[in-house]
Amino acid sequence: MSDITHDSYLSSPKGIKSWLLTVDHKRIGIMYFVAIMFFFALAGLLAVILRTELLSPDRVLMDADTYNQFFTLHGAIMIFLFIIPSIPAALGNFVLPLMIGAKDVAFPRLNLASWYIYVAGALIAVFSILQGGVDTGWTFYTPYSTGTNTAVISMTTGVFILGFSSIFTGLNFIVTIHKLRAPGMTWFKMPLMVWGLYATAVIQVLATPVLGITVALLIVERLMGIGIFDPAMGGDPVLYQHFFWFYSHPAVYIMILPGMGIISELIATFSHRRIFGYKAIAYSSLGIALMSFLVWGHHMFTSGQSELAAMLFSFITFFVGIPSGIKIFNWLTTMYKGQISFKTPMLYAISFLVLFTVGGLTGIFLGALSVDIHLHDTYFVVAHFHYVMMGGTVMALLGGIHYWWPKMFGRMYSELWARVACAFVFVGFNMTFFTQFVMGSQGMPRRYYQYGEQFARMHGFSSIGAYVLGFGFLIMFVYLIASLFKGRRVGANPWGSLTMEWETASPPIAHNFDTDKVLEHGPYDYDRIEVTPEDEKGKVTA
Amino acid sequence: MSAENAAAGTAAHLQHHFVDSEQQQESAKLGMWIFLLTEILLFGGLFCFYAIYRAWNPEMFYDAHTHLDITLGAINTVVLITSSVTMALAIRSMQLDQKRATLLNLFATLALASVFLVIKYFEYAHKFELGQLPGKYYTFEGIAGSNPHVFFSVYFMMTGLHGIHVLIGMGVIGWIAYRTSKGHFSGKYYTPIEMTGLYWHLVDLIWIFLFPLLYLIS
Amino acid sequence: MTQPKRAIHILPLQTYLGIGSALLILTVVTVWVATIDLGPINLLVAMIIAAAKASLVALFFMHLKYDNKLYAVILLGALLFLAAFVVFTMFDTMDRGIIDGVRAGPINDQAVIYEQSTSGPTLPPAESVRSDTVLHREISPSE
Amino acid sequence: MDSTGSFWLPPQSSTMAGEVDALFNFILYVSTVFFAIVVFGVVFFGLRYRRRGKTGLTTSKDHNLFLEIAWTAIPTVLIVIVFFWGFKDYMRMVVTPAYATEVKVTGQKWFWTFDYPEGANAVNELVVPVNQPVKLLMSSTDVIHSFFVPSFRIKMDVLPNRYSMSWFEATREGEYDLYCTEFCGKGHSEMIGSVKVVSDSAYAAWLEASTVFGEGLTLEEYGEQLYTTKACVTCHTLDGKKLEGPTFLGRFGSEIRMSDGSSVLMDENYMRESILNPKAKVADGYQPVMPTFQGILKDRQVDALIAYIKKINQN
Repeated sequence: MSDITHDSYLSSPKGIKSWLLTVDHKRIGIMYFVAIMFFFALAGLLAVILRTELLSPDRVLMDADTYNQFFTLHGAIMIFLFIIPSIPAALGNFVLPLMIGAKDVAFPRLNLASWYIYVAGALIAVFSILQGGVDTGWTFYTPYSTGTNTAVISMTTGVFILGFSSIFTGLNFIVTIHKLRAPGMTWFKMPLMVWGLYATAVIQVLATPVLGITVALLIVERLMGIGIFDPAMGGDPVLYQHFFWFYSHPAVYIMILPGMGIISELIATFSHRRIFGYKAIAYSSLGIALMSFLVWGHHMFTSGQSELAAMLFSFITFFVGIPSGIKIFNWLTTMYKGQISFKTPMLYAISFLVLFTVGGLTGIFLGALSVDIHLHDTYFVVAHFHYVMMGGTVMALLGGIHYWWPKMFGRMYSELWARVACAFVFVGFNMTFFTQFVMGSQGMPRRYYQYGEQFARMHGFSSIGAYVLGFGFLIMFVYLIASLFKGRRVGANPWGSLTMEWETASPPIAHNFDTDKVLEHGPYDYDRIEVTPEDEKGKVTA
Repeated sequence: MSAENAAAGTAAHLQHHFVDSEQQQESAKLGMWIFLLTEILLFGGLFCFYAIYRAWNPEMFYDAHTHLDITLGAINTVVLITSSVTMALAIRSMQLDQKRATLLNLFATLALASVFLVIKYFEYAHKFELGQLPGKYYTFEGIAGSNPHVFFSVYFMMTGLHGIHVLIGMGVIGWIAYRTSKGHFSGKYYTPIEMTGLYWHLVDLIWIFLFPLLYLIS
Repeated sequence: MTQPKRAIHILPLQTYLGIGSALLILTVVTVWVATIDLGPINLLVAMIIAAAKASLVALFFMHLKYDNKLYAVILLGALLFLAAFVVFTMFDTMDRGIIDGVRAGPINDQAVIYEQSTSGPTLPPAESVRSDTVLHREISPSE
Repeated sequence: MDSTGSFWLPPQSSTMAGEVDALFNFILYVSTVFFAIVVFGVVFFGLRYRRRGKTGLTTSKDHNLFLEIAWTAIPTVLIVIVFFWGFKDYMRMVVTPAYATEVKVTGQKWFWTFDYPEGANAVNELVVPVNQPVKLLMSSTDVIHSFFVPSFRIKMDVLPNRYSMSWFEATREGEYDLYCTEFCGKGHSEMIGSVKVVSDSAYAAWLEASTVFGEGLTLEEYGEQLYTTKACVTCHTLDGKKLEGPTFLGRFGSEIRMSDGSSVLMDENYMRESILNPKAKVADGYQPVMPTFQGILKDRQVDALIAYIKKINQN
């Protein structure tokens, strides 16, 4: 890190204190990035331990209680501490002001407050491990969560505080996108990543307060026994599920929409072509954001809710799937007549296209009422949401990390090792989770510590897949860290992209741009403007 | 810095990343309105509770609400509405650069808010004494219908959360009054007061809906 | 300092006092209306009056009338999503018994704390209220 | 894996299983087609338009009304079909035939109990006649469980203090797994029962045998039978090993320390009270998780169990 140009944001104010009290969105983005990668590694390790336990039908290395605590922690840490803040808070914080030509987000101090609230929430949530862990599953369903004597209080307090961090990030982004766009950048000249972050921020702001009130009521119920969700006291556990899923289904769109934003950028840049159907993709993002609030009941088809509600939720659930399908086809057509280069970010974008399509289509199985009766709460659901969350959001996140890595640190990682890691991740992922589709439809229930003999072979295969996947991430960790010290230096625009963040130095100066940015060209005008990636300086025109 | 800013000399309050103070004020207002949206949805969860439990046991809700003191509720509504008026006047007087009038109005709002809380305290004390409490602490007899403690769970949750927001509001108004006395605000820069006003009006808005729903059931 | 492009909206004193008195009058009206028993529409009337008071506060005190329309959209959006949440949840809670009546309500609608003594509820020992007390009373098979 | 099961789905053993599988396979084929389109598109475009040498200006075609309408309309039509098909089958799964035999199912922490109209009851094993609809009236005594029989394609949560409904009509005799699919704590993965589908005559015989309480057996032999059929075995051992509950061996007739410090002589009425109201006196070092058998065990059955435990301690 030593010889980076001296006035980049990484080195201009020196010292730990300047990092801890920074209001520079780039530094806050980097701090978020380090934290979420740590929690991703922690929860990923838990996943590998869980898969090891499931290698054989009965006890391998832990008993039922420890297993229950491990899968609860795996779920809670992955969702609340990794995947929800990952793209909006880490990459989004870094990239959003750069992409719209602003000097910083609208409320820099609120941004720093959001970071410290995240750290406080994370500490309290992780503190529950020391108290013996939580064994209720990340959904904290009552009356089990109010009856069990594990550390539900500290985990739910952590989640309550993390909700505010999510709300403040969302609020900050909405105001930034409304008010701080460079002159000339109308709503339809913004990059689609900004549309993705906007739709995500709308959901974060609308849905997270309901999670806050739900978790607060759960805490009050556990501490003072006022019986809101307790059936013995006139309450109703299904009502808790309504409150919980009213937040948690929009939350899955908080996870996927920023991922889709990244994929629009990657496909356009690496196909070196105008994005196909810009307005369709932008409106799909907003359409998903708004409709996602009306479908939460499809998590509760077998929970004893009324048949009328089940029918309604199933009907609307199908229409939420349409905008995602439109986006997939638009990305596909963007590659038509493009000049496609298969650098690592594009490899992750393509694996997103393939894996998210599988995830989305299996959602149709779970949306159909009669088939969901059979498939609900089985490994089919586990495979579905891993295909959508890991195959979708994490692939997009990895694509985004590799795409903006030169911009964030001014250095390029080794392309060979990156492709090797991508191969391991892709193969390991499919080995692990495609088998779980088959197990699920064969009737293997979810959250089982011990299982029947007939699933032993498939569980074994899935666990080996998990090791391959874990190995892929190890390689990635190594070469990314190595690139910080030994990576090749890069200029402002290594990939030859037209969005605004590539017009400032990498790593960017403290206040982003030297002059007040004005929009000269659209984000995807590859048909009008000549721009060449760095590694093609010497090549002859095709 | 844009030329226009440099020429006019940046006002003390303008943050570097805004083009001019008008953009900064509009951004602050938009941010505040979005925050109010999250508050509405936070209370919305409790309103949803109220709606569902009232639909499940309507007679009990009617019978239980007769044990609430409507006059105290009405007085509280009047107190909160007047505090909303004084808050609006405080903003208006700062727009006209009248520091003294602003301070006067702010203190009036604080006084009314504390009157509201005192009345609330009496209502709560009365209920604690009678045993009309949520959940297993409920020991009051004489309410027909099933599970009367559910009404008091809803009552205490809604008025409790609202009371907490009144307390937070009083803290913020006190902080704003302190800064006004320090002369941080003027006719050109009064955004913090306006934001506090918006928050306070929302707290009043929520009570405007709480009062008929809890006190005037029939 | 440059004057913001749009003139700051300073309302005359009378407007504030007028709106304030209108709100007080409406409060008196809503209390008075509640004393008359109009049956189901009583709730509706109370909500209309409350909505009227709320819109007065929002339009004048919170300057929605004179400000960027976006803020009004945000307020209405919040109420819209809240309404969607309540309505869809009530699609479930109100209609559980449409196919089979026995599912409409809880088995034992009297909460456990009232079962202890015939003279009415006594403060129960803490753990007997735990959710895993025996709840299902014997249903004769013919029911 | 006989004829009706497939790579994806377990064998079909109920009337509804056929329809559910038909819709499952329809969605599977449609999804495979769409998946193929995406993969083919990616591979073909990737190879055909791969970057050769320097990048230049590319096409400015960025929308095509026909294409965009097509890939919106076609999926919409397909999902509407899938919705109505799913909803039709769902209604048939939810509306119970009038003449179904009704079995009351109770889920509690970590085993199932079944109460038949004729007064027979069983634990963890639901015996039903073949080709006859069986209605399940379900409720739980503690947390939410979920009644799932993969071969019948039925699943319904079992809620505390509320009834939930499900029904099936078994089409083939045999024994099928019954799982709990809503997380309910430590023994969630052990809460496995079985549904035994038998011929009408065998069902009538079983019903007869189970409503008669151990005729022709000595009290101790009947107690031994109950020790397994009523699932005491899952928590209490006979060889001194400590499980969820205390072992039966060597404790009868001696003073036992209770969790609240008092000590009680382990005799007949302590055992009777612990069976019917287990939380009254909890042995030291154990959790008060034992559900009550009030209404599940008849008096004669309680006597039989006590007699059996005494016999275990004598020799």
